[in-house]
Amino acid sequence: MAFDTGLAVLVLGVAVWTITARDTFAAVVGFVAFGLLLALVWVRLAAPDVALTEAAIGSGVTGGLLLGAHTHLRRTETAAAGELPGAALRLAAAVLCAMVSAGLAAIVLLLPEPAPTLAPQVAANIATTGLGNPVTAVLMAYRAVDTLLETVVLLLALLGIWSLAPDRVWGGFPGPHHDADPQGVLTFAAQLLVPVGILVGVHIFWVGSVAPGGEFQAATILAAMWILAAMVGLVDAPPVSRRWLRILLVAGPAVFFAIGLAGFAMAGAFLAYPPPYAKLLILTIEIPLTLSIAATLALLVAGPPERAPQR
Amino acid sequence: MSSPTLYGLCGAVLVGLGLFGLIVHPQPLRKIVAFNLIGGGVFLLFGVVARRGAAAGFGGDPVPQALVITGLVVAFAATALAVALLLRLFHETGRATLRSDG
Amino acid sequence: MSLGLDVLTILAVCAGAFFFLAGTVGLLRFPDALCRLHALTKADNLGLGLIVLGLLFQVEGPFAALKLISVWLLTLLAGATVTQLIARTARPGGTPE
Amino acid sequence: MANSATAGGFLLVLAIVLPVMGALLSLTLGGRHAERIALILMPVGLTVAVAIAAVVWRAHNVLQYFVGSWDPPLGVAFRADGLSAAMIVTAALLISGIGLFARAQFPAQGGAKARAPLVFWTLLLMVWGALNAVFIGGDLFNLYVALELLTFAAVPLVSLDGRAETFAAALRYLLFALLGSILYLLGTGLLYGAYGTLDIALLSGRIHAGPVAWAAVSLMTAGLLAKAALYPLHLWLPPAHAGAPAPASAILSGLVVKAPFFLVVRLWFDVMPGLPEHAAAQVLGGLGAAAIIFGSILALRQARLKLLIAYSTVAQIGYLFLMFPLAVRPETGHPWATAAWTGGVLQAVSHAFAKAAMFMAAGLIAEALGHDRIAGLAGIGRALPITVFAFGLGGLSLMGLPPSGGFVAKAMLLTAAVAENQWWWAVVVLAGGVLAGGYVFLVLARALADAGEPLTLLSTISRSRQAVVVVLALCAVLLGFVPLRPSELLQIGRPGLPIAVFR
Amino acid sequence: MADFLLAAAGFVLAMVALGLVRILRGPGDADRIMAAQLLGTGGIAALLLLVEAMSVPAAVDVALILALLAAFVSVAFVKGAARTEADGA
Repeated sequence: MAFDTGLAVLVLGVAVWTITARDTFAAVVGFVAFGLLLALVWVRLAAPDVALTEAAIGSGVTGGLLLGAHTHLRRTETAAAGELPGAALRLAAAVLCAMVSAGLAAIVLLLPEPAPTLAPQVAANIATTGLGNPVTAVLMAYRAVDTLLETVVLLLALLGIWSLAPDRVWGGFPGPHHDADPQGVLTFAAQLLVPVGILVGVHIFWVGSVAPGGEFQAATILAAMWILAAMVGLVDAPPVSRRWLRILLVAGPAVFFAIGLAGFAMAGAFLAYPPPYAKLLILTIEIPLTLSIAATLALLVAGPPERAPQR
Repeated sequence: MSSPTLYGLCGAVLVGLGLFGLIVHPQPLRKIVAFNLIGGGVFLLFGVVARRGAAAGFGGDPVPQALVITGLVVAFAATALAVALLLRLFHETGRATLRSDG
Repeated sequence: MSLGLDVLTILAVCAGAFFFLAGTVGLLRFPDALCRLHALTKADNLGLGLIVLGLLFQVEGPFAALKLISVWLLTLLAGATVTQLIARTARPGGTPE
Repeated sequence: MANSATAGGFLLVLAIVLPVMGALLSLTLGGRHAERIALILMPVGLTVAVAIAAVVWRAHNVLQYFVGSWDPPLGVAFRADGLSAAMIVTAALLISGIGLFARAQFPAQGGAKARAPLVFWTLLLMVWGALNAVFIGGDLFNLYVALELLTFAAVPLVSLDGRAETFAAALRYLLFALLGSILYLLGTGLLYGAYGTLDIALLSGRIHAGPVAWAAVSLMTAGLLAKAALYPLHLWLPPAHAGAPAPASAILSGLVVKAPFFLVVRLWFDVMPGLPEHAAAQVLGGLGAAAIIFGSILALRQARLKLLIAYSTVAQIGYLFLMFPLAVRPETGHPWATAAWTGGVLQAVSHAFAKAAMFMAAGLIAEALGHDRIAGLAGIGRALPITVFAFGLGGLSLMGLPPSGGFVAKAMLLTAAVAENQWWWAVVVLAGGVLAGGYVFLVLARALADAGEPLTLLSTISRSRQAVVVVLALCAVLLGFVPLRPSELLQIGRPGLPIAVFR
Repeated sequence: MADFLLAAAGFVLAMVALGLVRILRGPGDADRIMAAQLLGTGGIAALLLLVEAMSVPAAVDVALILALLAAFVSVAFVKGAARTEADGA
């Protein structure tokens, strides 16, 4: 209990810092720290799957993305800081937000006891999915349609980012080009990290069906490793017009849709798996899905095309 | 008070803090960070709901936990799109604010 | 037997925690960034290393042990990378901004 | 709940899967194929939409499908009631119309010019799939994913032209929309924490008035209002809708803002039937009234045609929310409440057609003139008579003049307001109509004025594109011939009629 | 044993928190990066202790990912700083 209190206070302290810090860089550093602490909280809340996701996406890749953005925007800082709204408005906002927090806190205390739960139903049906990890069962079987639409959301965000490219570089290479420095410390670090990261990613994917882990966490790690290699110039993003790239991006959701529609014939409903083959089918979806999500996440960070396709 | 409740209160405060940042900060990047903070608070409340629903040998109700994973990925996609828009706006105009001229 | 292992764990973890304490004290007391950097990197890498060592007495199987050691090595790598940068930017009079 | 495969239930799956798979395919194959895929899917999707409406109508009951055969609360249900059917058909008709109109603007091209067509056609299909997912979603979290799908499909449409000011508009839109989604999600979490299900049908049976339910619904409503741009959360809408290319504006103003409104209706009438109190509904109505007055006045003061139309959207969204104080009544199936219900939904549908037609007419005018300054419209009435005629037809709906869907909708809201002794809403409806008349005539008077010298048009506007605009405007007019009484279709699945799910 | 490990985790976190207060106020970016560095190492240490204390061995993977992504973020830091220097020159 004392530990939880301390952790909660620390989380709030870092959050206050993130909001009130004078300069943006400090706020971004605060946010990375915030994500790390949240991962600890998730372990305390007995949600290791979420802790993995939070560590990978919430803190890691989002942190990298925000840091990159800040690097570009650094010079606009002083100009924008002058536009802070007046004290009266800030006070009004503070009062409003305090009321929201107070209301939510009251609701937390009012939640019914014993808490309603679907855990018994998840447990009762998990055998038919062939999976050992209940969270994966929810994501890939009971609520598979959410997961399917979510992977489409990711692709859509990527298309949205690509759509921001000026016409003259459309179809070109995303993001700036990074020159490789073969003797550099960073290159060395990346060469060490990337293989380890890929191993970890494969491990997280593989244990996902029985233990905490799964395609989203694994995909994020793979994406982070690719971004790392790109940052130090070991690899470059392919032009976004490449057909193989498009196929790689779409393959996961497409296989998901295909097996989902096959469910009409095999098990009588969209996204239903016939029990003897459930695990096999889910794995068949997960492998291309992991690769597609990894590619999508990496390109989401890389940004819109910036360099024309012919070079 | 139990530990889940404690984290629930923490989540409640996070939502308010993030909301404050989203309203008050003029720089879009700070707004994006604040949005992620609200997200953290909301997901934490889901986590508390999950933890309270521990049953059937699970440490928490797997359904809200799965929802949080979906939510985290969607929040990341949103952040990436917002950052890309912001950078494009900056490259096009040299400004990074939402204050319009008209 | 497990009692002996527990004692080893407690000793190593306590030593690790002490290094974190030392690092923090260093941070609070040293005047400039380079000294703080020195205090910090030594202390927290050693601290984490000792804690990992302590936990190694508790884990079952070589795979779990391998994971623990990898965590430490990865942290060392991250630390080394960042230290490079800070040492460069935190030269006397060379604070960015 | 043994068998979940209801007769015709697979249609609901198709309504989502077909457009989304089409979008994935066009993303893979690239710009040259994107247009073709969209054009092929339009009649198919329209058929599916009509089939859904027919099945719902024939069975006079809710059409339901359990995805993966997992029964709620563990699984996710799709459900279509009369309201869903009406909205699905509206979306299919409008998407098809907008698609036909957009062929000339976003032709299939290769090379550097391929960007806008690929993005437009892919997003058109995505918007369609997302809208259908919103209209048939039976699970609150699934609806959250659908809403995000819609947001991510809508935002890039704003900045499709790549002009600097549209990036700012798109970013502001995105930030509002994200705040809206996260508040909605928060409410969802609280409801799950209190009742252990996210399924709307199950939730409506378990929910009871209390602080948790109230907090959840307030948060979700607030979030959805930010997405629906109800006054005073409308700031993002005018620059976003006015800055987008004309077909995109038509999608955004005609369809996309209707999705959050639809969810507010779901929330208030289906998730917690009988729970909303009169006072809360009065607040929503008050915001709607403020939107009508302020939106219309601001529209009158605009110098650019597209901004005028965008501000008129702000005003017309206000009418939608007048249905809450009039249709929320303690006793279910009250005749005046059902009239207000029909009026509100009809307003959503007829505004969709009218506004899409008006935005596309404005797009044609801007294409011909090279600008959309209202002061410089003189002579366009002679140069593009069909387009200006279509604009005027759309205007009828906004003003609420017969014959138009807007007239029937506003007449029903008006009657309900008078009959329920809430005359103040009637005053607002009438005042809004007068103001709308003001801004529509402002434009028409300029357009029909004599230019003095013959206009030189920058480009010729094809007859077929003008025809599409007229047809959409005529749809809004034709809705004026629906009988002036509560619609039977829209009552399917509503309280008052039994919600026995057929299987 | 579990109580001891939990207490140790709490102690490490407390040290980290103390260090943070000093560092976050520091004048330059270097101090902030150090803050993140300290928090990263300390957080991972606390997490490892926590995992053992709560006996959820699967959560060691969380520490593994944190360490991996910490290294990733570090490189992003360094690249970003290099880029800013180049811009400024």
